[in-house]
Amino acid sequence: MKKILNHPEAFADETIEGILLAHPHHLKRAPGTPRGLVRADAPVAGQVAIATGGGSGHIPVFLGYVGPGLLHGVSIGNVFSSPSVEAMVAVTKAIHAGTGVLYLYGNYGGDIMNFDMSAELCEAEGVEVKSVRVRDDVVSAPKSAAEKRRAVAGLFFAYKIAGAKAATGADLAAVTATAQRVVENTCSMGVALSPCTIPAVGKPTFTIGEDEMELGMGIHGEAGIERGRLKTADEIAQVMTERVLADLSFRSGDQVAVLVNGLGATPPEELYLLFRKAHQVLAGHGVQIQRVFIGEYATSMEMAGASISLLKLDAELLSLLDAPAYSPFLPQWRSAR
Amino acid sequence: MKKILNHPEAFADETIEGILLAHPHHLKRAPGTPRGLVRADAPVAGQVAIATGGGSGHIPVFLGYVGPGLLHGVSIGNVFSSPSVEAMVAVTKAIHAGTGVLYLYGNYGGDIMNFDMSAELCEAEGVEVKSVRVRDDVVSAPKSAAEKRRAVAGLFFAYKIAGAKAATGADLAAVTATAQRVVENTCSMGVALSPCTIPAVGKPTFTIGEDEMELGMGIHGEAGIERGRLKTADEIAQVMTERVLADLSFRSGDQVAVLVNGLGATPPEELYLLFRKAHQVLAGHGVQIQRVFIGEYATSMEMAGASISLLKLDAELLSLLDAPAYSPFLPQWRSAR
Amino acid sequence: MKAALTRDDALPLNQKLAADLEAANAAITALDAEVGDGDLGVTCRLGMKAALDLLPTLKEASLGDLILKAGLAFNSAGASTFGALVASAAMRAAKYTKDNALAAWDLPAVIGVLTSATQGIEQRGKAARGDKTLLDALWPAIETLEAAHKNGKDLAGALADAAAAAEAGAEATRPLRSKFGRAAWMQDRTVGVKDAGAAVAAMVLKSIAEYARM
Amino acid sequence: MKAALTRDDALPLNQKLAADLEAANAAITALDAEVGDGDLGVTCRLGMKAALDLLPTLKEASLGDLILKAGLAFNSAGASTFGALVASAAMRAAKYTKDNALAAWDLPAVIGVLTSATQGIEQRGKAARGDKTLLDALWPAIETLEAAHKNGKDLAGALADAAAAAEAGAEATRPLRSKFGRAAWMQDRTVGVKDAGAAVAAMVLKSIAEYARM
Ligand SMILES: Nc1ncnc2c1ncn2[C@@H]1O[C@H](COP(=O)(O)OP(=O)(O)O)[C@@H](O)[C@H]1O
Ligand SMILES: Nc1ncnc2c1ncn2[C@@H]1O[C@H](COP(=O)(O)OP(=O)(O)O)[C@@H](O)[C@H]1O
Ligand SMILES: [Mg+2]
Ligand SMILES: [Mg+2]
Ligand SMILES: [Mg+2]
Ligand SMILES: [Mg+2]
Repeated sequence: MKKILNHPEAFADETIEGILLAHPHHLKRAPGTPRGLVRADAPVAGQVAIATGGGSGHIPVFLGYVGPGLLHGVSIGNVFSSPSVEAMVAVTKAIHAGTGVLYLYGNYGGDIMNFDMSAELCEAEGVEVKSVRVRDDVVSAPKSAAEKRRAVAGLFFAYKIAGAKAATGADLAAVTATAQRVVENTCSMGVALSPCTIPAVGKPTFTIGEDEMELGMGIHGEAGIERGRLKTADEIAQVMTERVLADLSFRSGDQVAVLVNGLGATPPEELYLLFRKAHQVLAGHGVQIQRVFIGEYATSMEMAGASISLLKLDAELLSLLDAPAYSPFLPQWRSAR
Repeated sequence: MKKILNHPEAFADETIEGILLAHPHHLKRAPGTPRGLVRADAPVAGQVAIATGGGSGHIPVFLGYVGPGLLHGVSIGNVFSSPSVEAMVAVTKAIHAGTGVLYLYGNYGGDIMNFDMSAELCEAEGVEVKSVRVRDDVVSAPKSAAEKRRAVAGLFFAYKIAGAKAATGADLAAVTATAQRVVENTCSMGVALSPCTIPAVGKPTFTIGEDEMELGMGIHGEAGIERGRLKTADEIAQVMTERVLADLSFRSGDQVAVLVNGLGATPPEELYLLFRKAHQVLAGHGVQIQRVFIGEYATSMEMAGASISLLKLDAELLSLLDAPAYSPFLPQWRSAR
Repeated sequence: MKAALTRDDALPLNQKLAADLEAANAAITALDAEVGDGDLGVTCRLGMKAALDLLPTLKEASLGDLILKAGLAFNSAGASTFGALVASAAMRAAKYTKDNALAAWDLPAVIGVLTSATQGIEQRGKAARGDKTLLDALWPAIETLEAAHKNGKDLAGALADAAAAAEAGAEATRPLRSKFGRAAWMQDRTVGVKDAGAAVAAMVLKSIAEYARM
Repeated sequence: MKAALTRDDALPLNQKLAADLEAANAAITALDAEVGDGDLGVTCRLGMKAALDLLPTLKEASLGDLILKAGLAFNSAGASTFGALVASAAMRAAKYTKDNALAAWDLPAVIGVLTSATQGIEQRGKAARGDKTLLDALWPAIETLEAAHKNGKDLAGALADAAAAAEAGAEATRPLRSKFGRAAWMQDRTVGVKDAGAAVAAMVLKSIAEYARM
């Protein structure tokens, strides 16, 4: 796969430069690191601050979720690699408004280890830190080992809702609990049709036949977990929706928000084909679709593929999901009338 | 390139079905055709109605630009093919509020011929129709033959601003004149790195070597116009920006809106690399960037590539660009503070 | 061997035409992809299918109405540049047929119908002969029909000559530079490439000529 | 042939290590790509470059500080699972060196340092031997160093044995099922594949052993 690049190893830094030139009223650097971005108005007085972080190559994940009504800061690693502890510490200090910091990020080994080191360092300096790890990929581990699951596009729900909760002025315990409730009620399943290339590596992350697909893709360029024959849009959507429904143990009458996410190269048209079938499947189970998000909410550069995520809603989650928020990296949304 | 599909020839219709299931409060069908969508509140009293149309496979172009503060209706063709006259006529009737209709669309032969037929039929029934064709691709014809140029991502500026003008209650002549002013002040240049596949054809629209790129891509899966060696992000952005600047005959102090558009498979990160260099080039010319739009505003399914568009601003165009608008298919934007 | 085409020929003729174009589908797509967008094969498939679906439902229609409605159906399902030109041609062919109250197309009628249709294409698309479009297949075919008629040929013979002339005309588009349609943007890269629309026009004439000989 | 490693060895040893890992870059990437994400080669390249850039600036630093700062620099530039483990290992190696006021690492010191470092990795990553990680290369290496020390081998000889044991340990990860890191998601597909981190750990020990023999 060809790329529009300068020096492969400057990819992350030059991307950040471009972003700061494009959105100077929206983001600024965290003092002391080239790899941390925070809201232009950080620290935001009276709000618990939420930090995330992760590798480059997933926009709008991770930095695209920083903004009013969303998160407060982000540390940025190389493509698909964890950010450094230094960046995490710098971001934590730049956003902390005295009311504690929530680390809300994807359940990936490198990120966990580095965020844990950062939390130890920041707590030693008197910053209260809590951590919530998003782990929505149903295929990546059985429900009995849900704490091993990885994060995919379900990050969107956690970011949107935790950010809205923080914006209400809730305290760290409440923001953490809300984020954790989203994690426990979010489940995703994805499919990858083609790999991507890490610029500094220069070769695709995996190979896959023209008639194959991988169920359960990761957003870090990993291959999926079950390899199979490429199926139709209807078959794929049916498998994904049924598996997610079963995992969240839905009952007829339950209310959900649906996210159909594209990994990068998959066109919006194909996402709508998947939604069309998912809608039929959900209707068949008597599950009520309250909100719909279709587009690119978590990408893997030029990978082709998609995922379907469900969030089981309650009244508070729905109202937080509908709360205003802004980031130039996200699709538009507004609540249904 | 693999696709998530059911029957290739049902692609456009099933996509529309998915869209209507996803956004029932936003869009509805124009009575009498499966291939026309209009705003849920159409016809909008007191507004000149704007219709667009074109082939499938370009979301958010064309149907993604229908919405409050944007357009009123859209007719939808098969992938990369013109909509039918029937669909155009049905849309025209569904949106006409008695104050005339503007056809605002891309300068493509099939679309022109069909929209012209539709205009003749609608005018015979007493609907006043004007047409403005967007033609922003600098590489597709010399400036002396600008009326032969094709439309690429510059459609965004025309749709956004004409839609805002119509929302002010301006009459058909004024909306038409504003749309035409946008067309005359918009110029784009693009590059394609890989082709796409029309579902019903099943083969890529062109072939291109691993070390090659095409300057001046079309958004209909056409090959570009000048083939060259794949250059760096900085080189590509420099060539594109300089060529667009020269065509619009900028002077130092001029104000612009910049759009860096991804064709589909090109990741946002790479778009920000292009913007980074474009910003340097514009600064070098003393041109002032007033607004920035980076993302997918006009796609060609899974093509890899990007374009840079400039709109030369005046006070009215800027305020119309900043006016509120909503469509779930578009990235978020808001005016700078 | 047919001396004239009547409304009873509409369905079998279009069935043969659809089959012949389908057999050439990949070739048509390839030609259009070379300097266009590769959709012409799909257009022909969808357009012909729509016409074939419609024709059996038009039990009472006149010859003029059959061509009109089939042409419009073609463009509804296969809307595109080519579809719009087919529809425009059909509208003019129908008008000629009605204005002259024709119940069948003998050779002189075929000449009149094809001339009107081609003028309709010119008017809609604003191109002229030599601009590397389907007109470069159609005008030589019309001239050949006229000459064959003067030389006393029958309908099938005249159509066979016309098909050959159309094919020669399509071939002769190779050295030309495209001035209309998507191909116009490709400028010098169109030189050496056969125009896709002209190629399809020649195939259509060949198919009709073969039908007339049956 | 070196009897101990001192602060003067830090730069040349890391230069050799960087060169050896760079030579194996494609192989490392390929291993990590098989059941992971293919970034381990980049991590090693960026991490080693940062360490090499830093070391010459640390003119006054103690041996303990050198390993600490090089390890943190590695993870700053090559932040990742592997980077965090390297940093954690370096922190513990530095602590052992400082707690024991070591100015040089002779064979017993190397054993102590490597044991502390490996415990640091265990603590950070929560994995145990047999979980198909770099621990499966490190623990056999430590046991081999201890045995070699008992048998009276010198530093270079002991390290050579340890490197061989690490490589055998890395090879022996093949039949195992991954339980940690990205590979854990791949479950049965990891069976038959060599763990990338263990392979790198074995390379590192081989490089150090060769350096000690020089
Ligand atoms: N303005 C025009 N006038 C006449 N024929 C045209 C014109 N533009 C294109 N054509 C013909 O149409 C053919 C392409 O048809 P089609 O593939 O439907 O076009 P597109 O894909 O550009 O909509 C060309 O090969 C040419 O013969
Ligand atoms: N929890 C863990 N404890 C110890 N070692 C681990 C752990 N997780 C992964 N590893 C080691 O790290 C290697 C992968 O490193 P790296 O490529 O940096 O990981 P990632 O890409 O998943 O962040 C694995 O091959 C394994 O040896
Ligand atoms: Mg990694
Ligand atoms: Mg076309
Ligand atoms: Mg075409
Ligand atoms: Mg890895």
